[in-house]
Amino acid sequence: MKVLYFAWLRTKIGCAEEEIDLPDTVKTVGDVLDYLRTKGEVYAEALGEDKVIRVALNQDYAQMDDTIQNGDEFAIFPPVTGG
Amino acid sequence: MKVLYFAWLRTKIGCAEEEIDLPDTVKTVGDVLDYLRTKGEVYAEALGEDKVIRVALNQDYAQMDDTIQNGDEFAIFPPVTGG
Amino acid sequence: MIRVQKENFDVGAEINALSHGNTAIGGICSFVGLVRDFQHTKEDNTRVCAMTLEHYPGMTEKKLAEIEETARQRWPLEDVLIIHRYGRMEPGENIVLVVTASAHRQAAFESAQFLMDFLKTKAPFWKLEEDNTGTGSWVDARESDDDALSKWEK
Amino acid sequence: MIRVQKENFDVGAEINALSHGNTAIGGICSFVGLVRDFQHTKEDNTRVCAMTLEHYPGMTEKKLAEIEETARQRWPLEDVLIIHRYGRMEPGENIVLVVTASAHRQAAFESAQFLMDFLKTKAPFWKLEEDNTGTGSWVDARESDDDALSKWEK
Repeated sequence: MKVLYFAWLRTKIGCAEEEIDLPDTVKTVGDVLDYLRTKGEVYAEALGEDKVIRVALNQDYAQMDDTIQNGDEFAIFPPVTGG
Repeated sequence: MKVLYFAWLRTKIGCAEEEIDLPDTVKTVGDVLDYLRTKGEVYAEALGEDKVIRVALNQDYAQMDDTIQNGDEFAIFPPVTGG
Repeated sequence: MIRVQKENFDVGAEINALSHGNTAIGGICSFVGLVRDFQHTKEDNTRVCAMTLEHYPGMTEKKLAEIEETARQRWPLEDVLIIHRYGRMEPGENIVLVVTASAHRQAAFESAQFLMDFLKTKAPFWKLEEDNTGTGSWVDARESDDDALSKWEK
Repeated sequence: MIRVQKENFDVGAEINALSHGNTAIGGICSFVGLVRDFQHTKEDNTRVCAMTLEHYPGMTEKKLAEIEETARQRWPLEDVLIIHRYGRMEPGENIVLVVTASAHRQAAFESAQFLMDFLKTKAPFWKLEEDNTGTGSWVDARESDDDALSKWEK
């Protein structure tokens, strides 16, 4: 699945976009975050429970229990600060 | 005293401005209106109790019991409709 | 700054001029009121094709200046502009412009709305509508304008 | 209409273009957000001298279009324009513009404020402030922006 990072999540993780192979057990948005946290210390910290992050699935805001599908675009970013 | 009329009060009374000699008994804004009502049927009708009018004394909104003085500018007009 | 004038004004040019060079400004709110085409609004099938705004020279300037001062006391404003026209205007023409500039967006929005609500109920202007038969009729004040004003009285 | 662009825009020209020729419009409200000069706001005496707005291409356009659509359903609007820039900007530069045109002034004011409140909390933009030592820092979201949004949820 394609995973995008923005703002400090992008700078912290060190890339704007990566392709992640997910195990079959990963079924929801929350599962994806849990899986990413196992990918190393940088991921564990950037996606830590103390961090306020937002997730968009196919360019719409997503909830933790939303189901993911093959080919989805998954984006992780901090609360927005535009305007 | 100089009395100014605006909008439909001007067209009804037929002039924009006139000099009115007031008797000494006229002391308040309300007294002025009462006196003007005695000046003829056109005045009595234009300033009738059924009409919603506003008064400005020296270019500030005035109340019925405000005291008038020699040389005041007295204006009568309907509720405003600008903007 | 306030201006009472017969001539039209260029909304864009006024806004651009106001903001220019002041980097303390974080937001600029503007409102322009225009003469609407009143077609179909009258029961007798006549059509309003122009309006004439009468005003009370002297008192108009005094009231607009007071309204500006009240807004400046109530909100932290970097700049304020009020332009109100008088005279004859046709549909599509500008009548009034308010522009407020502040460090904060909420202050800019609220003060612009406040200025318009006060203008509508306190500035001595009166609209005479002219229909296509040449008949003029004075526009009545609207209760909704008084209601809009009352929300600022707290 | 929405536009997401790197280039600056001319507030005045945009407003003038939007109103042109539609005599059903009685009022036009606009808000422009600008980069403020943040001098003295940081404790370490550094000074913010520019900012870079990152965004999520695709999602940005999608969200702005949704926000426009929501406003059009909620208020009787003749026209809506949203322009949001991304990239590097210096103090005094325009960041965002919303313009709403309606027959009624209340609708124009409220919808413009609604659009700005939604933009601030839902459009995927992120500000990176750059100070005079060359250090960049990501701006935190403000609770007051969420509060501003909540008033529309009724």
